[in-house]
Amino acid sequence: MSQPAEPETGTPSAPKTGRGKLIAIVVAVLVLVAVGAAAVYYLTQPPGPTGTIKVGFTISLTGRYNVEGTNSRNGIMTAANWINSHGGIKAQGTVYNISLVFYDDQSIPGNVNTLYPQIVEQDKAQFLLAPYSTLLTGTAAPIADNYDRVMLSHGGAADTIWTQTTRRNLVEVLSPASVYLKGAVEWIHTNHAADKIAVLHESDPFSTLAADSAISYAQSLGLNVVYNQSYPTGATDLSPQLNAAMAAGADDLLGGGHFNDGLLIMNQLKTIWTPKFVSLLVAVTEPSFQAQLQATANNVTGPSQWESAVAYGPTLAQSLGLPWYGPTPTEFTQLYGSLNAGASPSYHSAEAGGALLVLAQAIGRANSLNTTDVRAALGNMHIMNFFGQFQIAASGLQIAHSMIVVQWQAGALKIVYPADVAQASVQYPYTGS
Amino acid sequence: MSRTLEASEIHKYFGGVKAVQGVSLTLETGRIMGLIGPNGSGKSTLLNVLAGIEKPTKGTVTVDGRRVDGWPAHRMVGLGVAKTHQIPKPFLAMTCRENVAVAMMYGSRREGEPASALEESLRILATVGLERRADAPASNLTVQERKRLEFARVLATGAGLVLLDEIFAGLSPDELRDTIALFARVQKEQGFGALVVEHVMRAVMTLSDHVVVIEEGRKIAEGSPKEVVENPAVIEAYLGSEATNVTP
Amino acid sequence: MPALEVLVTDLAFGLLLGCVFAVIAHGLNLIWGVAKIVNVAHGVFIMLGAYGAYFLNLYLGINPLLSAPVDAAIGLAVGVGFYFGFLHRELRGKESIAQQSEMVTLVATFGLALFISNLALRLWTGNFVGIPWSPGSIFVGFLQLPLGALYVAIASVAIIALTHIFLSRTYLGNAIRAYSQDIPATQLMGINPTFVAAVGTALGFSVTMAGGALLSVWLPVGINPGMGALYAPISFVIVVLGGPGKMWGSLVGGISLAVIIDVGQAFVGTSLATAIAFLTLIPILLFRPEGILR
Amino acid sequence: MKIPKLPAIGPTLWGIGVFLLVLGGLAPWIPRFTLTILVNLLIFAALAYSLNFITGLTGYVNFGHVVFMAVGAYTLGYTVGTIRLHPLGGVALGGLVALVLALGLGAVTLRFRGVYFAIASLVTPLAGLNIVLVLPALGGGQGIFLNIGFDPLSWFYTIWAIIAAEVGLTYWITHGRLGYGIRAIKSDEDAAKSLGVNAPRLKLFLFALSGLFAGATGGVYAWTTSGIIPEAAFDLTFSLRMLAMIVIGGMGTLLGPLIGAIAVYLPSRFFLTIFIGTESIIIGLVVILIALFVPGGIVGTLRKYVPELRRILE
Repeated sequence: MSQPAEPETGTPSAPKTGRGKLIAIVVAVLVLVAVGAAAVYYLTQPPGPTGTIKVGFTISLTGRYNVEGTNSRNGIMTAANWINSHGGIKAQGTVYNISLVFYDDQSIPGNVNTLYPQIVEQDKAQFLLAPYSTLLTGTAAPIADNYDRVMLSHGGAADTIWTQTTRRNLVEVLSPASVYLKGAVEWIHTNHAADKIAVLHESDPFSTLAADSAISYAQSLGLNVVYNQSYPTGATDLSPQLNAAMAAGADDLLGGGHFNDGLLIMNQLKTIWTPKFVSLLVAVTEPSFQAQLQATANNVTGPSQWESAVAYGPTLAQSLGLPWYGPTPTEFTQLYGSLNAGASPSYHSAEAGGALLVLAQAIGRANSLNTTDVRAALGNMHIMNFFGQFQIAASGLQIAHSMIVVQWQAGALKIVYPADVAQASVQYPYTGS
Repeated sequence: MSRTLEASEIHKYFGGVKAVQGVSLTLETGRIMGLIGPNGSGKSTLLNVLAGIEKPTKGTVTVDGRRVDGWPAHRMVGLGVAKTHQIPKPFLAMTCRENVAVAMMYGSRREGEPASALEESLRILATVGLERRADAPASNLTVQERKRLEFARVLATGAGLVLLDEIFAGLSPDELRDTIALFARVQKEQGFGALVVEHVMRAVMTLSDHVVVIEEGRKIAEGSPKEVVENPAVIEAYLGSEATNVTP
Repeated sequence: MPALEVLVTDLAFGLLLGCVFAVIAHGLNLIWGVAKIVNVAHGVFIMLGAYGAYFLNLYLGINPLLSAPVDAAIGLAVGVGFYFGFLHRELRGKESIAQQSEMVTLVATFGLALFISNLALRLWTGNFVGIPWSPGSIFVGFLQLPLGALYVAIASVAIIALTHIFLSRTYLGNAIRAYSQDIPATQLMGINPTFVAAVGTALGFSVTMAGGALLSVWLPVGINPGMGALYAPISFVIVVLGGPGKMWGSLVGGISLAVIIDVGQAFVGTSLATAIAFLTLIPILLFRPEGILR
Repeated sequence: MKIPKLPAIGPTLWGIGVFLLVLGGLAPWIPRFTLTILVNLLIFAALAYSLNFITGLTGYVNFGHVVFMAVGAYTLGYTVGTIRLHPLGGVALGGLVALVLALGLGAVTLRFRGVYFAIASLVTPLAGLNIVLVLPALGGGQGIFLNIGFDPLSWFYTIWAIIAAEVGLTYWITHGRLGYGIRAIKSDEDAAKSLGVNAPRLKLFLFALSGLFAGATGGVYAWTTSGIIPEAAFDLTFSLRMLAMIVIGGMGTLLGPLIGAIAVYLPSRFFLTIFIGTESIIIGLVVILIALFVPGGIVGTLRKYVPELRRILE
């Protein structure tokens, strides 16, 4: 800082000491100001890069996916809380804490395009999580490749992202849409192979993929699919479709889409048809499914990525010869409750939290923050955490995480398939009361 | 630009209502024909058919021998047959000059250049005495000025045959005198033919070379203005039967 | 060719759906017939009616059929507010609606739709909600029909009949019909056009919100701020199909649309049937702008 | 029809031209995340200009404008996804296919009176969505995912070219002979017809233009999102946002759509973090106030209340 220039001429020279005191005061003030500014700057600046790993993402807090998006964000924050309070991440001899930076993308692809570059360039995020939903994940994926950042998908389940496009840095943590109804089809095949199947699904990408894959899988197992129909989002009346399915002689009903149309199907089944077995996407795992339908919900099954009661844990991992990392499902549920006013985590919260844990473990195993090393670590990692198994194919598609099938039995949601995590056996047939 | 328009046996029915029943007439450039008749006699409907706004139920319309019945209004204007509106319909959001310029550019003159069209419109506005209001928006005009704007616009289309729908209605005696003189002067200058649909007898009688009278959609008399006025059928149609025995 | 029994069932459900479609469109038909304007925010008021029924059920335990009259009363006030807020300036002292004011009301009501639907999203979040009320079903021959939908269908036809009686038998009703045909003539008969137009609009909004309450019976958990964008086009198609301004047009249009969707899906699948149902609007407008009814 | 010699460039056109040239010149040095914001802004402005051709100039309110955008997006999706065409080809083809759709749709719906046209337009996206669902070639319900990279600079220059063409065309039309015919139609269509204006053909020409540019812009949007699903492609909120932009900016003006796009899009950037979800509420309110009290929008009102601006601003 240059000395304040003293006006030489024109002013009557104050007594010598007076001028010296004046300069001293000015300098003192300047120094004080400088120290203050530095302190303020330092405090607001997050701790030096060595101590923090920045993970960035956009999530839908408004718009079409606001419910699932908010749950996902809460799950990620819970996982970050756990990691930071359990020794953080050790890499290259330094302990890192995770700091999250995220924005609301309003469920609009256009916003994903502007926010991820901002997260990488301006907020300097080193690792990325994908947004919620198939479409937004598909939009975000090329950005991750372009900025060479690893991106973990927790809310985009359509296989088409990995089958139709090659995204080097995009890794899928949750099970792809194509396997959602696989458990239900397997169960029907082993227990009631003679049943004829009807598929009625919403026309959005996720439900279409889940339904189409279920049909081809069922046919490959020799099951007879007698009815297959899709309906547009927001349909008011599905009774004709259910009526046609019954008329086609179907025994079981698979499909649905999201929460509201799942409820519509259940409500209209009451007066039209009582299939022997029902398995609906998404709706069944929502707590308010049973609250709304009361007895009609009994014996209805549905696929789920995760349930808080699932018996994943260090013991099961050991029996499968897999390393375990992170909280157990119950620990995650308790921590989530404490951070979110007692709410219980939906499977969207679990898949998002699980993704962050997988990332943390991969960084630890790669012992480096470099994208290629971490992506390689993810490539040859087969581990288990509270969300389930994690192992990906070369393309990044998830191949080890298995879905679980849940069923409402006498007002309670039980895990019924696969056997190694089941709490109860499948109740058959569905009686509708 | 001489034009002859021949309408033969024109019928126009709206559902049960037979507005025009078999009227024939011929318009030529340079000749002014009056069309009179009591209210609801089908004058405006006939005008709309000739101008292409309505399609005739029966009968044909030809211009210079070419069949045009059923042509839409904008194509008729292209042929030089244009009509004014009984209730003026100016383009309110545009100035008078722009109103006339539209007619210049889209009428049969096909003036392509907006700048020269605006130039020329000033001249036409002057002929109808509206040059002072050239740049005022049409919404500010009085009813009488709006009628003049209608007249200016139909002239600006460069039409050879002009169909005027009660252009002299609602004028005070001296306004009427000026407008008749103005019309006669402009007609002599530009030599267009006209079909003047009117109730104002003084205008029809002084301007028309030939007058046609229709009642309930049928032609009941035709001839020079003088002959028509004395024709008993016409008097009866207008003044009711007792009046016929009172000699004028 | 699906079995006859299946077709009959589809037709039955089509009729039930058609009635509820008719009542949600009837309010639009009234306003369109009376004030000759198109209320683009119509769908949003259906949504408000549905939420009205939801909250009445949530806090007071009233079932949707009983909350329909309450919604209707609220709708009257909303309608009067809408008239003086949006229509009065455009219609006052005019013999017919000018091309310019049609534009103004179209854009203004579009803004209103944006405003209310997003305000509702902000207040009530995007979660789908519903009314857990299902009174079981009855058997008619081999048909098992949901009682809820049946009650709603009856209520819908009743509402449409009531408005028809009101418009044709009462003094005020006739004044409204006179106003819709010839505004200057009504003035000559000493009727205050503003009052009549306001009442007509209020009636329209009242029926719309009551319709929203009845529609909620069909949506076990389908009430959400965005539902207006789905039911507005449905209402427009119904009114055009039935003929704007025709009292029984709403019923004819509603049932036609619902039958095309419900029966059509048996032949061409749901998606195509829905597309066809919406596209019928265009040929109708081309060849019979006054609707199917003579 | 003689092509009129281009009248002197008006000050507004100069202003927009300089704005675009500066942006175009700086683009390579703009950091990519700001560039993507600019790309999205220009996409919305391009959509607003395309809607301005029909709704702005003739007053025929098109609620279903998103149909052309969706057609453009799917054309790009199909050509790039299935026959490996370069995205630029997809954008151009997208515009052409949308143009053809506009001609077909317009030939029918433009014959209706304004109100019925608006209602018919409200229905077309819903029909379009359900038709795409049954077309396996377009991925049906699963949509299409494109194996293309993140390339904001080429997005920028493509949308830049589209806007430049739109602004130039809007200027040429409104200042030439067509401009007068269009203003006549907007003011009183029957009177215009009786003076020789071929209203049906002129409306169709404008509708085709608006389809062409909306289709091309839809193609660019699909290129930026590298994926299309029916619900997003036919999302009604696009049509509504475009209409809000030209209403707020100033319907039928040259500068209006750009001002409207800036006024609606940029603030929404701030609402992502604070007052989440309130910007649509405010847009709705502003549209109501403008429609009822200042129908000219920003540009129209400035011209009305500040006469000196009338020469500069259009």
